[in-house]
Amino acid sequence: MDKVRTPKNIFVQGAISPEKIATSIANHSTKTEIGGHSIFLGQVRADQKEKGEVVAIEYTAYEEMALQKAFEIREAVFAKYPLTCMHIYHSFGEVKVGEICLFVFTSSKHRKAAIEACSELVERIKAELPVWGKEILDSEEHVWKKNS
Amino acid sequence: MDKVRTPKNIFVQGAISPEKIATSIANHSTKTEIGGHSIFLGQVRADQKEKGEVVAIEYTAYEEMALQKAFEIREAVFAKYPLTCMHIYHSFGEVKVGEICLFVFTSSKHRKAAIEACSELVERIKAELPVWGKEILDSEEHVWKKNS
Amino acid sequence: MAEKLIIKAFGMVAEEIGQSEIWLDSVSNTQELLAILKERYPGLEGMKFSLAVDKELVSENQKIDGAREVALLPPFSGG
Amino acid sequence: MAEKLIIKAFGMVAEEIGQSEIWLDSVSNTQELLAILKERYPGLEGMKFSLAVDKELVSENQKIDGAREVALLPPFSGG
Repeated sequence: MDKVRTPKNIFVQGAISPEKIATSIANHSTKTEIGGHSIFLGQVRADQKEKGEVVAIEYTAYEEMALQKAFEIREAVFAKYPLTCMHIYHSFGEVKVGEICLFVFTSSKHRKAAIEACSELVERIKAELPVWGKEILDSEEHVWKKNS
Repeated sequence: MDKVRTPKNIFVQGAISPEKIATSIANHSTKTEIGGHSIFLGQVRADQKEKGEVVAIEYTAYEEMALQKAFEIREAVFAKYPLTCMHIYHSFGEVKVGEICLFVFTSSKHRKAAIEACSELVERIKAELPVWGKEILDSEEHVWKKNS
Repeated sequence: MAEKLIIKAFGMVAEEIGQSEIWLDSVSNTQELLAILKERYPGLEGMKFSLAVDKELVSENQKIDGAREVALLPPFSGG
Repeated sequence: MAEKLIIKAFGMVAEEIGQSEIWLDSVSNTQELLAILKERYPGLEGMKFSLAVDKELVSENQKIDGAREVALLPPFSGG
């Protein structure tokens, strides 16, 4: 089952639909060694800023570097946890308030590895991927998103 | 926003479909204070047992006690973490290998609370709910599932 | 006339005793109940299960006066 | 003839300098590059950003000999 993995595209134009998530889950029903899936979804929040309320986030990225970095993170997390599967999708372009902008999905035989790996991936994606969110306000002003 | 919560049904007949999960996610798009969702899914594994391979799990429960206990767990986790939403669904009856038997879904403003609460809920559900899984083997024998 | 007590059995305990409900004449405490059950169903000896009196788990011997049901709960294996 | 170096700007840095790509004549190291950029775009002074030379983040002053691109990266805010 050893295969050489290469960088995959993680970027999705616009919001990530619940249907895409359902399809991704359904695709794992043939992997009968899986006992647990852990999923994290980032959703765009209607935060109140000084100059207005957030209505959307527009994502840009240094795409080549982001894909290379996502690949390194992926390899490191696969090496650390006994996972069956791992999927990462991040929005590119505009995502409206209430829509999904990040989808991280890990699967393993036992729940612990899936849960811990998913949580670690989310932290690393936020800290290490060269991606930027521009928060568009209802006043048509904007502010640059800051990660905490 | 304080409301009195009462025990809800958590049991779903048979497998939990990916479409149900998608609908549940989509239902949160109007809750624009949410920034992160954490989801755990339990999937029935084709484990190899002494007398054959698992083909399905048949779940039974002490239903009234399970719903009361689920309610207590729910209240305790809501009190401990700043969550916007929490949903728990557990299968009842037969779930085939590769299908989903547990769906735990937490949402909060910031990711940390959603992730920690989801993980805690899964542990408590497995340890404290009076639910039993009978693993049906391809030899038509069965073994009683043991949680680790 | 003393009220009858319903004993609910689940999972491998129900399988062992061949039924999921047993009606008993009033029993004074859980220790006495266990003795009655193990005499009637010797297969329960050595089987691991907990008791819940009116849906509350009990750890030590407990009075059953006035209780309506006692459940025999093998180790949980949900999820 | 020395090869040209491409400077790629992102997020609030691109916004500040008004473009996402700048071509420069060969520059010997990142310190020199920063000095050139800050002179040309004074708004960069006091702005927080990192540099990546050929997609590798650099923390200290580093030679740029032979590099093809340097990226100006404000704090990441994906997710």
